[in-house]
Amino acid sequence: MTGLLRRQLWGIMRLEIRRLFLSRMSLVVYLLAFAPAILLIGHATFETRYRQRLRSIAKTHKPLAGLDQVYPGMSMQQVVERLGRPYAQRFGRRGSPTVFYQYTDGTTNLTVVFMQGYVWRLLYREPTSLPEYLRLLSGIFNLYYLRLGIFFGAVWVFASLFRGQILDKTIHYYLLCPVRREVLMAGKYLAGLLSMILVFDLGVLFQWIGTLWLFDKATLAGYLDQSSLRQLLTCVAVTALGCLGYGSVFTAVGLIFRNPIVPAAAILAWEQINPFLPAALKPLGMIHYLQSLLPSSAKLDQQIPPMISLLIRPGEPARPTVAVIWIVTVSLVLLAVCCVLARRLQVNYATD
Amino acid sequence: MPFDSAQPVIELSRLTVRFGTRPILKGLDARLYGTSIGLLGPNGAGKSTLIHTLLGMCPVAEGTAKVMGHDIRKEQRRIRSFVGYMPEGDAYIADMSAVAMVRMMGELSGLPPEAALERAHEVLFYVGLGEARYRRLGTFSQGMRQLAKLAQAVVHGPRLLILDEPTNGLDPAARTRMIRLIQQIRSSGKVHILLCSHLLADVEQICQEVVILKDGWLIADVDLDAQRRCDRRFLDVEVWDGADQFAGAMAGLGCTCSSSGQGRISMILPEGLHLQQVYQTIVDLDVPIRRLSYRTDSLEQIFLRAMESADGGL
Amino acid sequence: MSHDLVVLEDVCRFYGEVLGVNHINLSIGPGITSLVGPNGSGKTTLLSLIAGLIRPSKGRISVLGYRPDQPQQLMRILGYATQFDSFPMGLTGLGLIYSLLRMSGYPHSDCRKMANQALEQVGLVQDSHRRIGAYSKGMKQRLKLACAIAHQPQVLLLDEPLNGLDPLIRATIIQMLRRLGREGRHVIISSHVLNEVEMISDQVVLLSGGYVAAEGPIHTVRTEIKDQPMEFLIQCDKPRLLACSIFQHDHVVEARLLPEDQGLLVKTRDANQFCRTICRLALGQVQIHGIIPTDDNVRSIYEYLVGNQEASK
Amino acid sequence: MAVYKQQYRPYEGPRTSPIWRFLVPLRYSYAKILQSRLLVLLLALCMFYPCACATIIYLSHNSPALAALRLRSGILPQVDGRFFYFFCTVQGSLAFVLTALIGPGLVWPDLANGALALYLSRPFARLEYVASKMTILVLLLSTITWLPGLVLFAIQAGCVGWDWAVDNAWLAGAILVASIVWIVVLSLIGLALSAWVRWRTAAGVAVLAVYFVGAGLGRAINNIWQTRYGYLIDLGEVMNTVWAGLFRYYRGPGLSPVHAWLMLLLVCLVCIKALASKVRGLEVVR
Repeated sequence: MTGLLRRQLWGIMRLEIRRLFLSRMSLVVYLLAFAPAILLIGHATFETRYRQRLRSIAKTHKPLAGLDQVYPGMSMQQVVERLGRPYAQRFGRRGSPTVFYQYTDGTTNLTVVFMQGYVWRLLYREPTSLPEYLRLLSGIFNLYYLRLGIFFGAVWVFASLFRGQILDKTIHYYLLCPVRREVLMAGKYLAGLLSMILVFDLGVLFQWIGTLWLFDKATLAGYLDQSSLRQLLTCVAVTALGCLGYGSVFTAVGLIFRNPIVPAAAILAWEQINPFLPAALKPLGMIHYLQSLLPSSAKLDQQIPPMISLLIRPGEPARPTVAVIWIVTVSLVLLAVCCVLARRLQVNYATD
Repeated sequence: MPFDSAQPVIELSRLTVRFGTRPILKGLDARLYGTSIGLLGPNGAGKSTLIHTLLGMCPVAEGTAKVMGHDIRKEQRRIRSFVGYMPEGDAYIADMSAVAMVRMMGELSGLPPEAALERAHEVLFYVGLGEARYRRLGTFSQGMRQLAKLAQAVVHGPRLLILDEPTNGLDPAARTRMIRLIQQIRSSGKVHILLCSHLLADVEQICQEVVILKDGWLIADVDLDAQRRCDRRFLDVEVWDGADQFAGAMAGLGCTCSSSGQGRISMILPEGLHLQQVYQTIVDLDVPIRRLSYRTDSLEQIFLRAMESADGGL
Repeated sequence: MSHDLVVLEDVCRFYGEVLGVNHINLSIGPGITSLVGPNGSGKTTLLSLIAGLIRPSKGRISVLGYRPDQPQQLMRILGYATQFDSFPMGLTGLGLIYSLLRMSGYPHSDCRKMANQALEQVGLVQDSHRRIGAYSKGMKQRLKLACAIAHQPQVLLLDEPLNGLDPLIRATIIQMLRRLGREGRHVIISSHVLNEVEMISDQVVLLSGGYVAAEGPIHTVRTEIKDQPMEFLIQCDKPRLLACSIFQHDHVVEARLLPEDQGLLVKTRDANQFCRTICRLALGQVQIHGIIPTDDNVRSIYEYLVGNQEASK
Repeated sequence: MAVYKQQYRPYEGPRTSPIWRFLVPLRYSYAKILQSRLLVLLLALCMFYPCACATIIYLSHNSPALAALRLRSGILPQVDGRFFYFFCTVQGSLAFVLTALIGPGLVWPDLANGALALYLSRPFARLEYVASKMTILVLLLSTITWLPGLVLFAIQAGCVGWDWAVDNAWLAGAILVASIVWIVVLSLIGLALSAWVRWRTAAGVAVLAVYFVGAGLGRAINNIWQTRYGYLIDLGEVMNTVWAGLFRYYRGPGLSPVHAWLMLLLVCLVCIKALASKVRGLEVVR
């Protein structure tokens, strides 16, 4: 019997995983998961080439003094005396009396903006440092990935597990198999979970790879020594937990509601206003616990505007064990509800 | 007949249509004159493609076709203005009333708005949707939608009516009604009908001439009345019970009998055996029969014969 | 509960206020059974109830002793080809059946074999590696059939199985269904095309407005309708003479000459007796070459039992 | 007494000219669209800003009224390129909302129920079909964009005098061109999404998503890469650049107008391609 059960589970999962990975619908999920990674990787390639370019320019057009030796108000002549000829110069849009001079020392790029012959602005472009990048990564994870990416991915994948097939009028193929409805439920959920975790964790990994790629081994070694690898692992784990939790929520939503978009929007709104809720209501939701699991973001606070830091920081973080237990328990309870719903599911497309 | 019988309704000359590189119609040649033409063929033989091509929805690769003397490559618009088309699948505008949709379709075919309104009411009454004509089409049942489709196909008074599977999905009462309507339209003598259907029984009731397609080739062009033969050697008998006993007795007289269940027996009478002897056997054995008739060729047999000979010929 | 019957006991099903089926009592044995009735008479509801895709509001259903709410057992012996032309996205014909069999728990090699067998039976082997999206309507129809018969079920429910099939394939499918019926399987078909129903089915169930209007073998059903005398078309060389002699018999209630020597239409209250009489008369001086019952078919039964309501609608 | 049997009759009356036939579906669509109360309300709301503008123009040339309201004349904005630029921005956004509301219901129902076969089997070409559907949006959006814009221009001309009107004739042209470009882009996007997204609400959301996701993503690209090309996928920014160019109003660094125009052209082409592949008399079988 257990052999049969295993075969059935696998049978459901292989069909579902294929459906989730290969259909046109899954493009949305890929986009949600990989958009930040693509942007970061694209940026990394751009940035490496830019730095190479700066380095090669600096060899031929080395400025005579440090780039911090010019000040607003200097005349064009003074600037040229101090730094030498710029490696590039550009004029403002037709009619406007601005001129741009570019200097570089190999790492930093300086654009001097002259207004009617006098320095008006100095635009420094310095290479971003590793900690800054990590801040960016953690911001992306917190603001985009957790709140929008995984959320919408889960809506898309899990709500469509049943509802999508009911709308497609294809659920009866599954129900006409000699499979317990509970097994069917479990198979579908596991398939959704596996593919979600795979896609989104890959997304996280790619984001990190795209970022770390910019730095040489020495910098990275220092970074890995700081055991910040834990941050990555936490992100991976939190992604998985998020998929698990939102997955069960939206499986249930897909079974209950004819149009899952409306409850999904309601849940989204609820999760978004979580930081502003009174303390008693905060624990009712996923995002509170997921954020509690993230490494403390105290380091980030100085540079982030207060509104956003409010969004990122859970008011009173729950203990990690509590958070994990809560998420898993809620998921299990919801899955049990789903099983009951699946048992009672009737195929009656005409009146749906 | 008010038609110029010298001019074919549809004339195909080396008509070839391809989807991508896949040929769907492979050089059809035919001149069809009948008032009601049936278009038959297995799935994927190119029936629908032929219809779409005649309406100018598929690009022609080679050759050409003429509908009522108008070239489909040059006078598409002209052809479409005197053709009424009833598509195969669902075709309706859910949030319009029947009369509004039929009227709009009439206007699109070039009727002035007032005339279109008159015609819309008229044809809706005619197809039997009079009571329902102010209802939204979205609330119609399948059968009513079929009728609405027919109504929009005739609203502009077409000279050629193309019907693609008109009885599909209809329940028996609606099917009978639809066939009666098409027969009526045909017998008005003002419209040619091109009917495409899988239900040979329906084609048989409506059409005089049948064209059979297979794999993009035209394999037969049959005048139904001429082809219907009645072979006096084949006899169908149905009995209440005792089929085996009866068949045994007839075999004794030299008949080849085959039973197809439920008391149905098909017999081939040998030369010289008189029908009287069959009756004699029935009376002698006291077999309770309920049917006795010569077998006439149904369209199905004509169709199957055509398919077989095409296989042999290729 | 009987173990070779599909039994429905006082089954009702409502969708909100809409009637699906009402007080259905049926027991269906092996062989081919056809469900006939107008649209909305509850054919699909009945099939879905038997398959357990929907639950009855009231009443009990047993399929060869299994309950419809135990899919893990029932679906091993039941196959259902629904009326919906939809398929899971992105699969090939073979892939679909294979996947469904895998889902049922058969091992890989069995699945391949069974799927191929099923496809062969419906004549889809050539196209089994094409995507279902590219299938024509008839091919989809056949694929549904293949899905339903792949695990060789004892009970086969088919909702409009011949819809959209061309005559050639129609013939092969009918042959296959007949074979399944002869093998002693329960084949339950819903259909709109009455002359096909007549050709293939051992018995009919006539539904109207959610109720069973008639059930049983066609000819038995016809004789049960006592208030409509049966009508025969007699083709002979001397119709007038035959008409005179036929009126001697009590059971003949009406005889009408058709124009152009097409024959004689006779209405009788006792068909059996009438046929005997005709056969005897055929031995006499009238040459009779056709005794054709004109209303001993599903169409007539349908019209007598359902048609009146249709007309009033 | 005579008996008239009801039977099929052919039509032998006159036929209408084919040129204006694409306006036929328009009539039926308007009858339907204007039944929606929400829409009528929204249309009324869209007139709020033009009315306010008209009041401002009127007041700025009517010193007694200004004095009565105790306003200084300098407080009211100048009627120039900038004024109309903002007018276009406001009305353009409203036009966008209207498109999101109406657009999805245009093509999709016909596709869903196979009605295209009915349209296209008549002497009615695909182009005419698209034209008729587009005209619905174009007319509706015109009433809230360039029509009130030109009315404002006329009011201003009336208040100031003929010379101003002659000197600033380019403004009237700019209003017209700016509005029409935006309307064409919007209606194409609306129709294309309506043809591709199978569900009405989803199509509405998709129209909004094109705008907002584009904007968000564009900003993200700009931030990460420190460039301005991210704005290219931000439809609002692209359009604002085009408008700013037309109204000769400098908005600070951003896209170059040439790029913006090219982007708009690209969007239109993509939409036309999408429409062409969906608006067909028959389903394409692979």
